[in-house]
Amino acid sequence: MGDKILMKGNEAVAEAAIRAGCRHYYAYPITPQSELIEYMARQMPLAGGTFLQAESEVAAINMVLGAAACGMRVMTSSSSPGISLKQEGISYIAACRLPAVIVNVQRGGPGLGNIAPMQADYFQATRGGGHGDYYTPVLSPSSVQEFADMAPLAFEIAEEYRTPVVIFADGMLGQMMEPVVFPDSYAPQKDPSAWALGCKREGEFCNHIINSLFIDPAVLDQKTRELFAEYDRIRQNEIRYERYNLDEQPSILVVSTGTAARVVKSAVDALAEEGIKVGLLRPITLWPFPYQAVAEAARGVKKVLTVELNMGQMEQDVRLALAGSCETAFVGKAGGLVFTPEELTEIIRGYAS
Amino acid sequence: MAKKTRITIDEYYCKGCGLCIDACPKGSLAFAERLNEQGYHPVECTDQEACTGCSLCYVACPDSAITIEKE
Amino acid sequence: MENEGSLVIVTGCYGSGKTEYAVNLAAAGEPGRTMLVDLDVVNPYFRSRDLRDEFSARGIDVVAPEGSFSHADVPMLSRRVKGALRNTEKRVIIDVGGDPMGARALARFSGTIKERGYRMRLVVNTRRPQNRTVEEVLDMAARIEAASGLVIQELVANSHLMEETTREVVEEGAAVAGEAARQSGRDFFTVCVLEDLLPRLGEPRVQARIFALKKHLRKPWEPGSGKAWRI
Amino acid sequence: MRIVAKRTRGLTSARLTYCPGCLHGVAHRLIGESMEELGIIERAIGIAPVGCAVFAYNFFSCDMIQVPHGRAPAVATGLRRSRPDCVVFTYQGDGDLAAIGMAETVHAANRNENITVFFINNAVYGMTGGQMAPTTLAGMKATTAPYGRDVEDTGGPTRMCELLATLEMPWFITRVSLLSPKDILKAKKAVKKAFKNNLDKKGFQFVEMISTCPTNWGMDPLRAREWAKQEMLPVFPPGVYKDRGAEQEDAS
Repeated sequence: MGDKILMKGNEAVAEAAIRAGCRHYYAYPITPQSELIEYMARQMPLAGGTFLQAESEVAAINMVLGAAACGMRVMTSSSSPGISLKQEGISYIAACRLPAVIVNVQRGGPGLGNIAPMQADYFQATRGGGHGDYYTPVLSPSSVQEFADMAPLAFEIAEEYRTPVVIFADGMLGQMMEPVVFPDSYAPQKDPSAWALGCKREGEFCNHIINSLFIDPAVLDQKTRELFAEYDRIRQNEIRYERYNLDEQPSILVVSTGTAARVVKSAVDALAEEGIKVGLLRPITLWPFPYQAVAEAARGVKKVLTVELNMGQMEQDVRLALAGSCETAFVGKAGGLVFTPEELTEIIRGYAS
Repeated sequence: MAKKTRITIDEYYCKGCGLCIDACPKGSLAFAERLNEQGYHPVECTDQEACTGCSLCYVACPDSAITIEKE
Repeated sequence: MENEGSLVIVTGCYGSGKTEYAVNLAAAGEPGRTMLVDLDVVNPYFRSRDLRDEFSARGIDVVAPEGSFSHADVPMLSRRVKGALRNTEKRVIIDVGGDPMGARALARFSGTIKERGYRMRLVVNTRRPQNRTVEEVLDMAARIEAASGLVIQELVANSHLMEETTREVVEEGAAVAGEAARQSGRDFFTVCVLEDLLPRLGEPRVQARIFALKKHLRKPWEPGSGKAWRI
Repeated sequence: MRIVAKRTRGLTSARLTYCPGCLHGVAHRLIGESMEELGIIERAIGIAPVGCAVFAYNFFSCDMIQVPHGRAPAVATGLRRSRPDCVVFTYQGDGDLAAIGMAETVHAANRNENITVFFINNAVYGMTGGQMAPTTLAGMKATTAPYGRDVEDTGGPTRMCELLATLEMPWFITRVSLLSPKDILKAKKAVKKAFKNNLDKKGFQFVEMISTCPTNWGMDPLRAREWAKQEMLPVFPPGVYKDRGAEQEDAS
């Protein structure tokens, strides 16, 4: 382990990606993720990698498609409106079965919204995002350290299942500074030479083709089923979540992720001091969603609250998890407003009494 | 004596567009009466003797159906 | 001591803790006679303007883009900046954006600033990348001077890892800042430590006096963040 | 007997899917032959566009990728920066390159990205059934310009070579025609030169090829060629629009 240093989430995830062997990065500036592209602009050439500021998010994601097709560890980043523009390319990358990492440092929406932190892109991120029948694994950090650790993790998942992976952060996680430590070593990249373009191959020449066009409906059906078989494997192996204050039977279960979950933790701690037992289940993978873990954590509680920085999106997954077995309520804020711990403590206390 | 040349038109590829017929300065190519497996009247060489091997038919052919050999 | 100088410019590497230091200087200022000028055009979050309401209630004037524009991500300066710089009735503290990039915003006011006279301080946090060694600190100072057209006279050590700050971190930062000051003939002005941490850290061995910082800019989940955290 | 001309190894054995007389096939052959002659089939990566050439990944025998409409120059950027020793080319039609992909084209050219762009201009959207393209001629009918293109309303035919040649950085910009065997022989030289320049890492190569669309124009292949000679070549004159290699030679 190296020294503990102080970094913004945007910087830390960029540094972690480079340390994890990412040598290709294409992006377009947008607040509040610009420190990420600026960090890459400064550091990627020093690491001997490729940095390019693309002419648009659309171009950036297609440059990622090119690098991913060559089997490179490649990353891009943006914030909500830019991620919308990237969806075309993400759909192609998913369909072509290519590994790539996409960081979304979300801002307020819809439209141009504002630069404040929101979790309003949950539906987009967890339901594929672009056109077609596909998903992408979605990792949701809630600290700078976790944000940084997700860069190598995202590459490993991307390569294991040959899929684009989304890191679902927000402006707060991107902008705030926290101490961060980087591990000394990272998992090596999986050998892509069996499918990647431009690989020198021994023996008889056979060209590699990367394609997502399957005119015959039966073939497309088959290809989609192959994709979904891989999704089953991801569901089996990659579901991640954190249980907080759940060891003793709580009266209220809160499900919350990312920045919102940080405030929830403060409220849970404050309520614990008052003798009110509230547990938090924090999904770390938003797709695949920890349905079973939520259902288990909800056993015996009076109510399940979903706390989000939006008008109620993850709430739908929570209700799917509970399948009507428990009463639920939604607590959210839009506009980029963030709950204060005091405010949230009061709200949760209201449900507990 | 003129050099011997041989022109072969692969019916598998030929779509009978006629661009090679237009390209031939000797007029030695023509549509066949029969249909090929794709449903086109393929082009055939009607006069191998007249062919000089200039390859203009090959140049014009969009389907790379033509092979030209020379002695 | 911290209140020396009628115009204090606070610069430093991005994330060095400039804003927290500038805000603390302002908070320690005389009510009705202190102005805090927010010149940060690079950072979209955690800016001194976020404290405007709290400070104005205490008689400290925060000069920053007004109204809804204070949350904009366009490089916008308050039209009151020039007037504030000329107002010698008040002590003025300027919170500048990080890095040479942030210091560029100073250049357009450098004439007015030089006329009035100023003290420019470089805040050093050796736990930030690109600010870890004496060489890196001096390089940052030179580049900020070049971008702003002004001269840094004083160095402030502010090495920290927020709540995870240890005594070693504070001492390491003070040593680097002190050595950088010595090598460049600048004044090693002060060493900042978060007030809440002082009891735990004991008495760090440093070559300058210690300035206890109150934490004003909190993350939304930190108790007491409610009023301060606006964005 | 020795073979003097035969189907190039740069193309696969697959039958082309284009309509009879469509000059896509000629363009394909020129590219395949040039790859074979330069010995770069094993190190070329081609990009199939959206358009009639969407299946091009089945036709070229090098590595191939099929990409979103208009984005080929951006994907090519990612490819060539990942594989600097490969020769990366895009194959794009007028809708792909000059409409939806205008930004990607202009910026890749401006970066002098080391790629070769083959631009097949037949003044119409072929794949989707004859809609108006940026290169559709004034007055020319298309399914989305049923009364003929009104330039006052929908703009004039976009001249990509002329437009790109205003940029300082791109290396080689040329327009050739595929409308006669003689023109095709000239076009071959341009294709090969563009590939050679890429091998020498000179940067952005742009080869526009004036082509036909007999089916959507409603003409037989021969008449389509004659029509294109009369109507398209005056609007899109063949020639070299930029050649930094020649400029450097002149200067020295």
